[in-house]
Amino acid sequence: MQFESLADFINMGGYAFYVWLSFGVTFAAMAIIAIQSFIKHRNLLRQVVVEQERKARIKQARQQQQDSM
Amino acid sequence: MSLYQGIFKRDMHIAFNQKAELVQPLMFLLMVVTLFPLGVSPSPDTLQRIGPGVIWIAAILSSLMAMERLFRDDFQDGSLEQYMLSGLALPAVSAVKVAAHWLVSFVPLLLLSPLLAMFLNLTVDMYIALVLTLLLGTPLLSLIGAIAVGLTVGLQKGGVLLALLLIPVFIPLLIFATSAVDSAALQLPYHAQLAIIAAMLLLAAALAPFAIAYSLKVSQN
Amino acid sequence: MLEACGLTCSKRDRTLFEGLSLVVNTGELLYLRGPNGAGKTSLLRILTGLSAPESGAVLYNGVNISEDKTGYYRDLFYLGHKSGTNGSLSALDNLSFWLAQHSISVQENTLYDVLAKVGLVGLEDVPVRYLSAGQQRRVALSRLWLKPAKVWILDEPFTALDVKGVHLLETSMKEHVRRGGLIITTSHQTLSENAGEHRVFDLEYRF
Amino acid sequence: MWKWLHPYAKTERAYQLCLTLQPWFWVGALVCLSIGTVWGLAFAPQDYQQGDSFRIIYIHVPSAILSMGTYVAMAIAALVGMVWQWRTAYMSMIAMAPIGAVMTFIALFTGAAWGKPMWGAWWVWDARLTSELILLFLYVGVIALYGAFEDKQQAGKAAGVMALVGVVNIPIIHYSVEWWNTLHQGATISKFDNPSIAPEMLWPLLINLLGFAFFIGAVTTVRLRNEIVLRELHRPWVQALAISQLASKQQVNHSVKGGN
Repeated sequence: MQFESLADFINMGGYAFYVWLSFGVTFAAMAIIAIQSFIKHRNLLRQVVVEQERKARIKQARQQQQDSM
Repeated sequence: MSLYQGIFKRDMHIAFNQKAELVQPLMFLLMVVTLFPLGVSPSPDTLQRIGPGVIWIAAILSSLMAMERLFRDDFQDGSLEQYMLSGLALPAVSAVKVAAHWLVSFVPLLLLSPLLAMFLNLTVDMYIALVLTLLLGTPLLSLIGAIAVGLTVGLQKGGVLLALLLIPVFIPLLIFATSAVDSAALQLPYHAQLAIIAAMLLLAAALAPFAIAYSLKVSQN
Repeated sequence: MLEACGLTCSKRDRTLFEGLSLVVNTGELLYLRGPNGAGKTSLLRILTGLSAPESGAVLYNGVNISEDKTGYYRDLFYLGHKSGTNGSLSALDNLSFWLAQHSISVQENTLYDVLAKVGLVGLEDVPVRYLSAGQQRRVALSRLWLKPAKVWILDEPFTALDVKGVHLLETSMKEHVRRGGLIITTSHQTLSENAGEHRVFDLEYRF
Repeated sequence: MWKWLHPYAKTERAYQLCLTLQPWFWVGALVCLSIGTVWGLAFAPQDYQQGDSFRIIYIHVPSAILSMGTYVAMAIAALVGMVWQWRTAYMSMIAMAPIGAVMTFIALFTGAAWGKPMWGAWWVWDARLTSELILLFLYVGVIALYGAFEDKQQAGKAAGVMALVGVVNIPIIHYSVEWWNTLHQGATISKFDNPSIAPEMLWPLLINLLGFAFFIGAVTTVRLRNEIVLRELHRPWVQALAISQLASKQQVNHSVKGGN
């Protein structure tokens, strides 16, 4: 351990703002892109189901049209 | 061979039928250059210092405007389809079209350059260097630009996108070209910069026609 | 003989057709039918080799067209939605450039004759953009009589044509088929009997 | 016959491959990044010149290296797609682009935050920062071009061409910018190249480099799966997958509610 105390560690030899800002922004950016990818995945799967239901509706409508003819 | 001459002639003919489209980018160039003395400083020393950069930046920006014309009409009226179905080698066709486009849009720029040099108080040495870099550099702009034009020709809003794609790619050319003129201002040799630009031009001349042909094919899909 | 084997094409991530196969023999007119968005144009463009199918192949006389492009293109005439004529050039210039592009040498008199045939007398040297839509279409169609192509692929050739133009095109299609030519065409109006016998191929709209 | 089935088999297989690789990538990223970061922040010795501000190196250098590396990987994927007509290659190329752009952003941001205490300015036209900025422009171009096309297959091919043009340009840009920088260099001292770095300083750097690489791999697998699902929206296997995955999630929700 390079630092004597926790306060020392947080202070980062006077560079606390820059060091913690860098690490904070870095991990925030990484978290955002990761979470965004997962959310997109879930939305896509939902979209697949919605599309399928839409297709079923169209098929049904066509069937009815044919029956009535 | 005469076949490619025919393509060249046709493109020149069409270009001269649409003179406004040739003149407008040049006027744009002139106006951008005019903005700098007004916006930065009219002092001759400052203008001489920023001059090479200003002319090159304005040339790149105006080339982006002129570039759109390259394949747009042929794409929209279906001539490009007929090119592809004619059995001609598409890379050769694209190279000829780029050459014709360079002649009608950049040679006038070279003719305009003495005026720009006067506006920005460039010395004769600087002007010679500027013309040399423009001679070697603008074909490079056309060749690389044509790849991106080929990719964006089918898009409705290709204009800004074209600039986004091309400006980062043109940065090395800007750096070497302006530094050649700067060296000339200091009476230093600038063969190295010219040689690098020439090398980039050769590389582009060898590869770009194939990339242009490929990107046109992608746009047809 | 033009053959399509197992063509699959999807546009905008919708499958237009999948595993589509068809054979068109010489001396045959294939009339491609289908609702808007069914993929008629996409199919025609794949058959010309302009766009690549996602899977499958197109064979001309048993040879894959991507392997022998020049051979296929010598025999092919394609007319798409776009006429392929530059607006600032005259009909004459457009045609003679097109002929040079396709390495066909034709006497200048022939050009005048063909333009007269499609009803463009006196408009030969007017820039094409001053012509009406139907007249522009006629300029594009006049190539049919200039290139001795065996295979005609025509995408909506009747658009903007008047009754006379339709009649002219239909009779020449019949004539071409009679001489052993091969035609694939799409159209929203049904072909009349002037076009002669034809086979109908229906392309369904898929979801 | 087989040739036509080939591409579909491939995307489905690629999807499965992503699924198997993904947990390993996530675990690797988590482990390496925690070890490397804690080691770098708390245990690595102080730089005698720059004090503790140099600890930013542990994220700046890996992200800078990998931002370039990701772009090169994209170009390789584009080339593979072009030569072998591999649709999955284009998809993985475009899956990598956003994470590469994020890496470039991180390199730029940390570079600026490091520059402030060292140079007294947030932004200095230093050779490495300038190259990174141009690299970010290249990423933006590829992503924007991909987004401009409606037909994603065409989009992939077009973006691939641009990625290749960019990758030919990267060395030229890099060289030109360095050269330009030496010409115009004022009083700035390049703080970024440290010719000799002590091993106890280097180890955490390498571990973090590995961690970032794992992270890029992990995000790429997720995004590649997204890309595959998006393109194969109508394939039966995707539909079956969507139903089974959403159903299992709903079941979990139900049981949680039931427990309450």
